[in-house]
This record gives sequence, structure tokens and C-alpha cells, in this order.
Amino acid sequence: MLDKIGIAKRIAREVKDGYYVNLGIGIPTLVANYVRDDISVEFQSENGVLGMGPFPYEGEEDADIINAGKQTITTLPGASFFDSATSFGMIRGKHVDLTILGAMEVAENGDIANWKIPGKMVKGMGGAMDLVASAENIIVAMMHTNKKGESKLLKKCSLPLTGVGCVKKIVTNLGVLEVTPKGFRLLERAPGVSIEVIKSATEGALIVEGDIPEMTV
Amino acid sequence: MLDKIGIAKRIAREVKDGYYVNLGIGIPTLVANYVRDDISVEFQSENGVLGMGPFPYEGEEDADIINAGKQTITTLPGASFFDSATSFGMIRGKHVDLTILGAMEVAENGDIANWKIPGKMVKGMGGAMDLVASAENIIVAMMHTNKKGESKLLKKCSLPLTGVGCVKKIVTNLGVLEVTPKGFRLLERAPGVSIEVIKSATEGALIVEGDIPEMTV
Amino acid sequence: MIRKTVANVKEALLGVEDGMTFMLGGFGLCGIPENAISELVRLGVKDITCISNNAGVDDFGLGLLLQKHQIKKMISSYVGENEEFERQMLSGELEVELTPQGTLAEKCRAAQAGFPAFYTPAGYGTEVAEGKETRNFNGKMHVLEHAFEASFAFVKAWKGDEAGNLIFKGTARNFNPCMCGAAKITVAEVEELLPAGSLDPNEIQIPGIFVQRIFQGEHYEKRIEQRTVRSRN
Amino acid sequence: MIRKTVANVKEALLGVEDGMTFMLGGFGLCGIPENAISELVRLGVKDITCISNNAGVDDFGLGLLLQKHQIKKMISSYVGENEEFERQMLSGELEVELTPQGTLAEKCRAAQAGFPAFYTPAGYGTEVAEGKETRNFNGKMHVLEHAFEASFAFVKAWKGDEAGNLIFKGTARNFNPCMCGAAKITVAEVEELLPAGSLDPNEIQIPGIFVQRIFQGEHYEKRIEQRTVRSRN
Repeated sequence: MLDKIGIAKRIAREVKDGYYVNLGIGIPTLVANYVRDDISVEFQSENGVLGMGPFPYEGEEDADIINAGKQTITTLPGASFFDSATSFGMIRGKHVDLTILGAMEVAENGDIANWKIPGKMVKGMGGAMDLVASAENIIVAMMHTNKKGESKLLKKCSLPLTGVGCVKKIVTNLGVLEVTPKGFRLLERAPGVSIEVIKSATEGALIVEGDIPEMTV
Repeated sequence: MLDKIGIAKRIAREVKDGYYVNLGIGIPTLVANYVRDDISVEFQSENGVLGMGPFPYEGEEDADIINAGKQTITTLPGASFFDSATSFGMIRGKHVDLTILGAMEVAENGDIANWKIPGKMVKGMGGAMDLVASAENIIVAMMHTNKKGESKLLKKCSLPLTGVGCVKKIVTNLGVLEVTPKGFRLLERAPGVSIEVIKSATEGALIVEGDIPEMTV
Repeated sequence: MIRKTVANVKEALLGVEDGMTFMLGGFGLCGIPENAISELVRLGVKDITCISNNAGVDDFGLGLLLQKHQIKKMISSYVGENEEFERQMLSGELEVELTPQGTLAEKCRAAQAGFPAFYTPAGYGTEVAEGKETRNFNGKMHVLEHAFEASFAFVKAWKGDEAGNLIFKGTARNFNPCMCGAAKITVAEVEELLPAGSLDPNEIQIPGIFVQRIFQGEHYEKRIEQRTVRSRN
Repeated sequence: MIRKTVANVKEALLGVEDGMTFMLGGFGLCGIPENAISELVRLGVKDITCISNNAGVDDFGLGLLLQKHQIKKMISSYVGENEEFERQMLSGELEVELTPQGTLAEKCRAAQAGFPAFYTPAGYGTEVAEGKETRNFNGKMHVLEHAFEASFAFVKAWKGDEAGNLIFKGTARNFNPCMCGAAKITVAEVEELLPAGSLDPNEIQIPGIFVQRIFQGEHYEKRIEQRTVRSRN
């Protein structure tokens, strides 16, 4: 089974040379730490920066330079700042190659829900609806089940949707799954996780064909 | 009767303090020379400059700084450069207060034609269609009749239109006219021009009510 | 040069009234018009609608207006990190219209640039699209969204000049440029107000034509929401 | 940092083929991609469609491609000052689609920013709107216009860096920024190509994400169309 860092490490392997990547808040943010350093990647944050670097050294933080999680950041050589309309032009115009974000639920047809729990707190969708509606390559990073042990990979989302039929791949603590027209196709098992465990944690249609390798992280 | 400079001088009096003004090619360009110097006005050129100044001194011309007529220009303190989409955002968004342009024909309902003579040369509409479709305040500068002596103030335009029902005021070599729901209302006569002369040079409905003063330029 | 300078924040906010719709720049607490917000609190205008990506925190930014119950409605994309906001929303005191962030930005830009409406794929198939026109372009569904209408836009820039020209800094740029010229009156507050001609015309990010009033803010706290740092070792 | 530099104009134009649609920046002869145009002439690609505000003059700019009969169709707003253009258009050799200038700019920006279509008042009631959908918004009629589709965009900037970031100069900016990222491949030529980190991230006008290839042009003639000057006396 993977922990959050394990999920981030596994997703980092999906990041290819030359990719512009938008990372959501939470596990996705961690991905930046594990991308191979022999490839060139630029991280975009939808509040208006391309070429994000690590957190600033203590005392060098600048209130005017933050990421979409409102964390103080730095920029790397080649970085640029821009306004919000331009930022979402990058996203909507498919210039960002990969979007990695968290989810509360994913359905077997690729629907995703991650912005609202009716009756409870509504924090808002932020940029997530724009990202999932536009990105060609969306990876969801999440736990396979919620705190109550219920599957988050469903036949149909129960929560208000963020986007329809958009998720391509899911990396959970239990494995890697691809969204196909027939449902969630299991690609890899997390270390030490059996197919039976994944089956019982997946409510939506699960496709297990051939040998499912245990992943190496 | 006014010459081109006279028309430009008369139109210059329509330019008010605080106006952003777009000047078309030809007579309109001359208007800049006659605006009172005790008011603040900024000239916009749709190719991407606000705060245009006079022509550069000989030897100081810069190929990268031109107006929409492709003439080398200078900028005044407070000027800015911007891209074409932003430039037409200023125009479409009604941030430009006054548009002054030439015309081949104007109709009594405010239609204007100034970009094409079928069968002859078609130079194109440039920014004129955007300007006339968006500006709240459009003044046409032109001769009252064409080279054949035919009226350019018509019941209906015969040439392909640039915009519909948009012209508010016309300053010609013969006078100043306002477009009203009932037709061209004569406001002023050019020096030495009789109402009869204007009537005979105007094909569209001409409204002459009360005393029509001779203009002072 | 058309002069846009006003003496201070009081003069800058002349004409502000109860029930109006305001746009406010900023992302979280980054790049917010701190001085305009303080003056709105002081003026005590009520029943206002605020178009702003976020709603501040409990004791800073738009949170200050929420505390005083001056806001009737928020139009935002993300409103977390604010307990008073949550309380007012859940109790029904506060109306909230959540809009995808890119749509929010473009609704501002559309107002600025004179586009009445636009089609975006964001939100299609979600409750955001309920009651809205949808349309297929190139095999993909889009939602028709309309330009915002607001009485005032309050934006914050880094440097500005007497002609209203603006330059922003870092990610404090965010929604600020998009809101310039997107309301009937745009009020820009800047950290440094310079004479016309001080800024290179080539480096101006928002031309003064989009700004009606400009003033230098008295004080900027620039509070950081998430101070994340690394140590040198 | 994702490196966008290519060795020269030849490498920059790899993949260019007969029958493609190209966008070319510039207003008149100001800010045109001189080196890309020369290479298109040298390559002799035929039957191309050019999206460009103007068509150059007889012996410079796009006029060079017209002379060689390489252009099948021009999409422009203004095409005066070019006798060969006139001759080809009147004889039917050249197809011409005239588009209002603001619409032309926005059709580029729409392609860049992922908007399939937009409504503009420009051209309503004229032959430009013939066959197009029209619609009333707020009592005013608008025309539905669609985003451009192009294989290559050729733009010219003043300074650029290895990451593809661009800064333009004066009115040579014009359509160039709008075309970046508006075609499948954007090729930027610059007067000065700098290492990444040389440009202030705050002053970059087009982020490198919108540019696939960048090179420093060998030579810029920068011809002036209308040299207007005043004397010092």
C-alpha cells in the first residue's frame, strides 16, 4: 500500500520531458519533489506563474509571490508572471500538458467530484472546473476509499460534479487505474496489495485483464 | 466652403477635455493638429498605442513606432503600447470616447460605407467596422459630394456598408449635420455656404429648422 | 495626458453607494486593494455584491466587510479559510455564487473588452451550468457565460503613473488587470505613484484608459496566508 | 526550464508544407517575421493560406510570397499598398477573406485561449456578417465569429529567452502576442535571444508556454512604409 508520498512518487513517473504541469493542492503538490531531475518540466500555478521553484529560504518569502495554495514560493530561471485571464487561456487552450488533482469521487466514466459536499462546507471549485474541462491529460491522486472505508471509485458520483468524463488515470494508495469506456482498468497494484483488495475497494466496474504487475516506485 | 484643414479645425472643436480619441486616416489625422491646447486629450491608434505625439524629428524615426496609417510617430509622457486584441478591447469596450473617420457614403439613418467599391479596388475595412460598431460617438469627416459632384449624404448607401445606424455627426466642406431619426439635421453652414447649396448637395432627407448659423472656425 | 490622480482613498471612493456591485482584485490576500477595502469598511456601505476570487480571511481582506455584515452577495471561485464566511453562508445571511476561476477571470475580461458573452467548456455537466445555454463546438460541449456588470472595480498595482498606467508585481497581478475597465469606474491603488513619463510605455501592463482614478495607498500590510519556507541547511 | 531554442530559421520552419495555414504577425511592415518570410520564399511552399493583418508591399513582407505565387488565400483586414496583390485578386488568382481588424485579433486570441467562438458587434449588417449567426445581447446585435485554426504561427519579438519568453517593442507588438499559441506550432524570431533568467519574469509579455520554437533572426531590415518626420526648425 502507498502513503501520500508514495502516490506522489508514482505520479511523478507520469511526468514527461517537456511537460507543463498544473498541480492541485494536497498530494499533487508533493509530485514536484519527485520528478526526475534529468528531464525538463515547468510547473504552472493558475494564480499566474509559470516556472515555479521551491519554497523560499527563511526570511526571503515575498507576499507578492505565491502559488494557488497561497503558499510563498520562488521562481526558476525562465519563469514568468501573468494575469488570471491569460493563466486560464493556457489551461483552456490546452497549452498545459498535464493536470494532477485530488478528488472526493471518480466515476467509471471519468466523471469527477471534488468541490462540494451538500449541506456541509462548500469551499468552491477554484480553478478545478476549468482544468478538468480543458486538460487532455488528467491524473487524479487520491486514497482509494474515504475515511469511512467507502470506495471513491464509483459507478456514478454521488456528489456534485466538477467535470464529466474527463479523468484519464487514477493513482491511489492501492494501485494505478485507467478510465476506459468499459470502466476502471487496473494497470498496476501498489506494493503488497492484492487484486482482491482492490476489487473490494472499487465500487465501479473494475477491469482486470492479464497479469497486473506490482508497481515499482 | 471649408477645405480639408477647415473640416479638421471644425471637428477639433468637438474634442472635449478628457477624451480618448481614435483618428482615422486622411482628414481625421489632421484633427490632432487643431485641438485646443488647454484641454487634455489622448490619441489612440488601433495598431497598439495610446498617447501619440507628433511626427519624430528627422533622423529620430523608429520603424517600430508607427500609427495605423503606417506613419512614423512619437509618444508623449503617459503613453503606452499594447497588442491588437487589447487595442480593440479598448474600442469594443467603449473606453475610446470619440471616433473620427472618413466615409464614401453616409445614409440618413446613420449607415456608413467606406471600405469597398465593388468591381474596383478593395483595400479592406481595417479597424473601421470595429470602430463604428462600438463607438458611442462617431463623427464623419468628408467632402459633401464626390468627384463627380454626386451627394455622399444619401437616403440609402449604394456601396457595401461598414456599419449600420452608427454615425452621429458629419462635418463636410459645406456644413455640420447631425443624424436624427428623421434624417440629416443641418446644424451649421460652412462660411459663405447657403442653405440652398447644402440642400442641392444632399440627397438624403435634410432637416432645416430655425436659423442655421454660419460656423466660426 | 489625461490625469487620473485623486488625493486619497476618500476621494477615490466618492460615489460608492449601498446595494452596488464591486469588483475587487486579488488572489487570497495577494494583491488585494487593502486601502479601498478599509475605506469601504469605514464608509459602512451595505448590501453590496462583491466579485472577488476569494473572500479574504476572518480578520483581513474581504473578511473585514463580512464581519460588519456589509456584503449581501459574493461571486467567487473559492471561499475557504474563513469561518465567519462559512457561518453567514450556512445561516443564509450571505448569498454565494460560485463560478469557475477561469470563467470568473473571463467574465471580467469580457466586460473590459466589450464582449457580451462567451462560450467556455468549464462547468459543463455540473450544477454551474444549470439553467445556462450549452452548445457543441468541434464535438465538445460549452456553456454560455455573460460579462459581469459592476459599478466600481477596485484594483491594486505595484507602480502607477498620473495617466493611470499600471504595472503589477509577481502573482499580485492575478485578477487585477482583468478587472481594469470592467466596471463603470475603475479605482487603482498603487504602492508607488509616479509622474507621467516615468514608466516605459513598453512595460505598462494596463494602459490608463482602463483606469478612472488612481492614488497611492497609505499603507500595505501584505499579509501572507501560508508562509512556507525551507531552511538553508 | 523547457528549452525552445532552435539553431536557425531552417530548423525553425521544419514541418512546413504546401497547403498549410499560417499566421504571421505584424501591422503593415512593422513587427513582421522577416526571417520566417524569407525562409518560406526559399522553401517555395505553395497554396498556403496566410492570416495576417496586411499583405506587405510589392517587394517586402508578404509581398515576397505573393510575387512567387505561393499564397492561395489571404485572411486580412487591410490589403492596400500592393499592386501585385491587387492584380492577383482582381484576376481571381488569389482568394481574399477580409475580416474586421478587431475580429481578426480576437480570432487569434480565441485560438490561443481555447475559446471556440465569440460574439462581436463588428460587421453586423454588413457583408462580413453574411451567412453568420447573429444575436441580440443587451439590445445590440452581434455576430458569432470562430477561432482561427492554423498549423504555424510566425511571430517576431524584440527580446526572447531560451524558455521561449518574449518581449515586444513599441507598436511592433501588434498581432504578434495574439498569435502566440494560436497555431499548432508557434515559431518566434527575435532580435536578441538571451539565456533563461535574463528577462525579469514580471516584464515578460508572452510566457514561453505559448512558443514552441525560438531563434535569433540573422538580419532585420525593418523597412518603414511612411517615413513622416518634422524638421527641428
